[in-house]
Amino acid sequence: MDDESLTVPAPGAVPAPGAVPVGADVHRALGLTDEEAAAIVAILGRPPNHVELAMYAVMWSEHCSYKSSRRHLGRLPTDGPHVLVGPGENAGVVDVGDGIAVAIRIESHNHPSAVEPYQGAATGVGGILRDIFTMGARPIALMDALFFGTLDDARTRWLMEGVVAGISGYGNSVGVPTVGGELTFAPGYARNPLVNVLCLGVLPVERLVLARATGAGNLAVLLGSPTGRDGIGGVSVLASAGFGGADDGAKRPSVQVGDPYEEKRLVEACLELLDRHLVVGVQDLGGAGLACATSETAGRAGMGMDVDVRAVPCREPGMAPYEVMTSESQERMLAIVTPADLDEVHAVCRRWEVRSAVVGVVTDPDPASGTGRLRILDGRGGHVLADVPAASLADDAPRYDRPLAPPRDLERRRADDPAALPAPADCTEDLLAMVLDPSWVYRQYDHQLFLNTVVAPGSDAAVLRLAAPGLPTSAKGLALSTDSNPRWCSVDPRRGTELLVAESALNVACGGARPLALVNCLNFGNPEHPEVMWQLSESVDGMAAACSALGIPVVGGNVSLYNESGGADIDPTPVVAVLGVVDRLERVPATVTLVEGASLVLVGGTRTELAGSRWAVERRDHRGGALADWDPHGHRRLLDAVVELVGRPGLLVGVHDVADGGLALALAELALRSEVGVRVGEVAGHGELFSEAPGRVVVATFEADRVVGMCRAAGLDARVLGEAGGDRVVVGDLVDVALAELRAAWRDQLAGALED
Amino acid sequence: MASFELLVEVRRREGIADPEGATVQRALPALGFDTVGRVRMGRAIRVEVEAPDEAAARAVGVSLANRLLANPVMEDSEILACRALPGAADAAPGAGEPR
Amino acid sequence: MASFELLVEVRRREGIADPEGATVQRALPALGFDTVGRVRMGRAIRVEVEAPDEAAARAVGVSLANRLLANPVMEDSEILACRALPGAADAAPGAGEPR
Amino acid sequence: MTATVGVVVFPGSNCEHDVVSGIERAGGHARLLWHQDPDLGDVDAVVLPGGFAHGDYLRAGALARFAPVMAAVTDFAAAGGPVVGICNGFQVLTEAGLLPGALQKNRGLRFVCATVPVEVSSTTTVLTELAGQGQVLALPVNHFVGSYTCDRRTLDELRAEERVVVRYVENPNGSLDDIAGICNPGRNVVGLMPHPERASDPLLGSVDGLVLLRSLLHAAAGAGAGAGAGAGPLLSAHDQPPISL
Ligand SMILES: Nc1ncnc2c1ncn2[C@@H]1O[C@H](COP(=O)(O)OP(=O)(O)O)[C@@H](O)[C@H]1O
Ligand SMILES: [Mg+2]
Repeated sequence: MDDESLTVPAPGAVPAPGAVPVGADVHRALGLTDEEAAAIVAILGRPPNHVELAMYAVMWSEHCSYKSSRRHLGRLPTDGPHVLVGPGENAGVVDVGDGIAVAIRIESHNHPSAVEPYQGAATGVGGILRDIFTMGARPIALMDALFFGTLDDARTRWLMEGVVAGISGYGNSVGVPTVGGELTFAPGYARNPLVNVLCLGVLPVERLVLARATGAGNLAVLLGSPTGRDGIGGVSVLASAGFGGADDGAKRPSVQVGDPYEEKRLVEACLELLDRHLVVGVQDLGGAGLACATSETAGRAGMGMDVDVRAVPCREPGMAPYEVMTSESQERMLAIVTPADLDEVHAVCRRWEVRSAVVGVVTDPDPASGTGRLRILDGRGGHVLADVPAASLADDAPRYDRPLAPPRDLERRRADDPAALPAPADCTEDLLAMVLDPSWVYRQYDHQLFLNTVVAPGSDAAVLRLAAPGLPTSAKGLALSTDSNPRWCSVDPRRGTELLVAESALNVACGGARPLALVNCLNFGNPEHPEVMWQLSESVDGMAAACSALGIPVVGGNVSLYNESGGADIDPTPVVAVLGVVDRLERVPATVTLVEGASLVLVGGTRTELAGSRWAVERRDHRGGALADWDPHGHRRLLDAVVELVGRPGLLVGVHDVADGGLALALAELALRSEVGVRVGEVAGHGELFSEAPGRVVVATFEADRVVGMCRAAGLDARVLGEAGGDRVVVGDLVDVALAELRAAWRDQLAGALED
Repeated sequence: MASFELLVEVRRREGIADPEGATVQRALPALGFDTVGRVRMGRAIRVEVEAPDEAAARAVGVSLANRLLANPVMEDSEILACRALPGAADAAPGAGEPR
Repeated sequence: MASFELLVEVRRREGIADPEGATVQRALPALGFDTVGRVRMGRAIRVEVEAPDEAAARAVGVSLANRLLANPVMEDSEILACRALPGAADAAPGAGEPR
Repeated sequence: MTATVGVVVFPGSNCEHDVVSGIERAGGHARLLWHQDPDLGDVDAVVLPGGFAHGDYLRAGALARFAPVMAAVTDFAAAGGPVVGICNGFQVLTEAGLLPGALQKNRGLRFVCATVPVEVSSTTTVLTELAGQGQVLALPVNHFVGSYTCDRRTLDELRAEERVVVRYVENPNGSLDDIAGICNPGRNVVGLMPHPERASDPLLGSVDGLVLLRSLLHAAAGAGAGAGAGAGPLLSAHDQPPISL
């Protein structure tokens, strides 16, 4: 980008129509198409100047405007009796009872993490936290879903070390526990890792605030870090452009650096301002910086805003107005404040050592047109540097109906069933290659802070107490799980996403919770490829179908496109997170663990489909076949039954759903986490052993008859598989391995590759 | 008054473990750096000081290093350089200005 | 062959935020350091290199800095000093011994 | 009489509410103190909680030790009042010179969050007087800068005076002599890396921290009764006094 061409127009020369001609191709350098540039001219009734063009460019980027995906997202079910705020705001908010609401959101920071893994991941954490406390919620938990290449690649190891250190460095320091996540390795992510971060916050229902700038004469106060040239153009360049092969360097603009200490003070200051009713609304500054925060707060309220760029505290001298308006400097918030409260607001900020500066004032809509104008002024009462309809930056962004088409070999791939693969004589070797202990990652995360983490990372779902300072007391708990399965989704993005939602809901049920809401992050390749758009559309339909069938509303999401390297798109990677509620969290629920002598009961019907399974894809390099069918009604019964079983005091001593790696891995993980062996009799064959379709749960109990009886009464299959005990994992004549050998393989997958 | 930029090095005392240096050192042979021996990680802190002359600027640097920048239990400090900044007396410093 | 000790400074590029430096800077007036302006935090890395001459030693330092010590996306590096170590060819270095 | 514990909040602290809840579970009262407070008010003991005071920028505890409240904490300790630094609080106490030595980045250069066995090595401190000698407690550790280091002379002194308060059974961070916590010569100032407050509730897996928190309350009640009359606070010769502002 040519910085010189973007200098401020001469004073006084501004928005008079056509006063500042913009070079014909400047918009292209900014990533706007000719049609988009024409749309801006139509909105303004004149050509835009540079400041205006820069603001439209960042706001209309894929990252901010969802221009390729928006028309598909509308198909997701978003309503439910508990939903207080659905998609479209900074975070989804659900009412969990007892006067408490939960805010939740997940977001990607993929491309920044590919360039500077530590800071990319760290600023991802910072950004998602701000989305949560913007709603008035105190962040109480983070989760991370990570996708890397394979660990034999040195760059992957560097990326993984950096990303985990960045999440650890920022999350721990800002003081929010990271209570779970996902970890996936596949060659397609080698140059384009995915870093999705989720944050959950809690608030007394009455503190809920929406980011709206109401009340003409109210002031816009910028809180937090001074503004630097961080990520100028980063929104359009960093977040919306793919990475080529060799010359990543050309696309490396300035890296944003996270400051968790500033963020911590910002959280405390903002929550105190909200508690004391000193703000009308607050909005975080993320992608597109001030341009986004000012236009969105004004636009949502149908108001206008005058912004004085000179009043913005800058980190560097000589920043141009377009830079100030589009900078993505981290750790900043915009608060809308009445003039009467301003002194108090400054005082609270001073106490927390947070900078605060009045940068704008809310204005009435233009009486003639009825639209609020966003005007950028060069000093209070100074020249007008930009004048646009505030809402147009967000609402008038283009929406594309991009062409979509299934892959040409779809039918042939579907017909290629892995059932035809030769059965392994001994499944032990496959099992040994699949076990992986993610504790190398989560040991680096504070997952205990706030004394809420009842079930820590390592089980199906994190289970948290519903408590925080200032919150009404509650006996309830929350359960949370993030899930993804790019293998399933590459075989069949629609069915794969359905199964994913089913799995995530089941994970939460294993934590003893009823699923209540879902958020998602859609990580896909280049939307200009019809096949990628087809994947996205199918995935959305699958999510919509499963969420409707299970009664789980989608309360928020994020889309990350252009995930590709060297011209190859990543496998479709929707990540979902299901939030559930535990009615009474009075004791530690059963987790992924065994007790010597307990019976192992398999709840749910036998399955043998292998399409998309780790066994087929990772172990046999086979990516064809059709995914297992699922029965939403049966799954609902299963969810209810599992919640019931987990909730009965002392009935279960262990529980784990059958997912990744199938029954084999479920049994192995139960054994590994408890250091108690497993003896299982008949399993039909490697198909039953490695099938991953969600719909099965292994429970360990000393009351097998009662468990089986309860399940059958609920219309579910249930049978005793075997028992826990000894120091080997034995499954019929398919698997026989010493626990010690299994443990060494489990530990070594990460530690062996990453420790020196 | 004039402006000076001081460069202060803070390094671990002999005998205090340096896990960061050791980690870099261990990574070297694999990267082909087989002529590199010991590696020690420390901090380089650049500080701008207003002072009548260089001696006074250095004195501020020494006091800052002793009181704050280094922990004498495990670290030593040294002023590596002190240079006068051109016409700095009036130029407001940019970064992180106090409110 | 002779032994040299290189001193490499790695610092954030101009324009890249330095929250640590800015935080220390903001704390200084309260500690009585009211003549101190901008503070920038970087790393000082001391490296021992075997090389035929100083120029060769410096070349190793530059390559090490670019490939390992600094992330060029956000950091610059500079060789601040290079000195010959007395009779070092035989003397085994002390702490942080190579494997 | 239940003792009142003052829990100091620095900007960047994050365990203050957890400590308050742990103290309450142990049967005491707790009150938050602000880093700018010039005095401690009417408290019987002080806890410096975990977190990242001032972001841990420069070094953990390096900026926090200059806070106005630290002058008051120093006076309180000098008068024999019980002072406990947990994790970041331990780091602040060493930087302030109230405890000798320093904390370094962990061996392995990674943050460690885990529950580890820790052995009580001395029961004559304000934090351990109700614990058993050699008692092994399951306590969460949660730090990046937790590897204790000091010079030879200090280590000899710590050992000779039995001032190592708790030791790791499995050393998670490379700490010298497996040191998890130490005390001052007066035995009224204790710093430790493990978090007793995180092991104070059965719902969270371990209640082994309660014996430590109860000891502190016990000592605090005693100190409240005879404040100033107790054993004189002894700053050893090489403990540098903090600079008060
Ligand atoms: N990146 C990560 N960060 C934190 N915890 C993780 C991460 N990856 C995996 N975990 C934890 O490890 C456990 C196993 O993960 P996973 O195999 O994905 O579980 P599941 O298949 O039940 O969803 C979970 O408790 C999860 O939260
Ligand atoms: Mg699971």
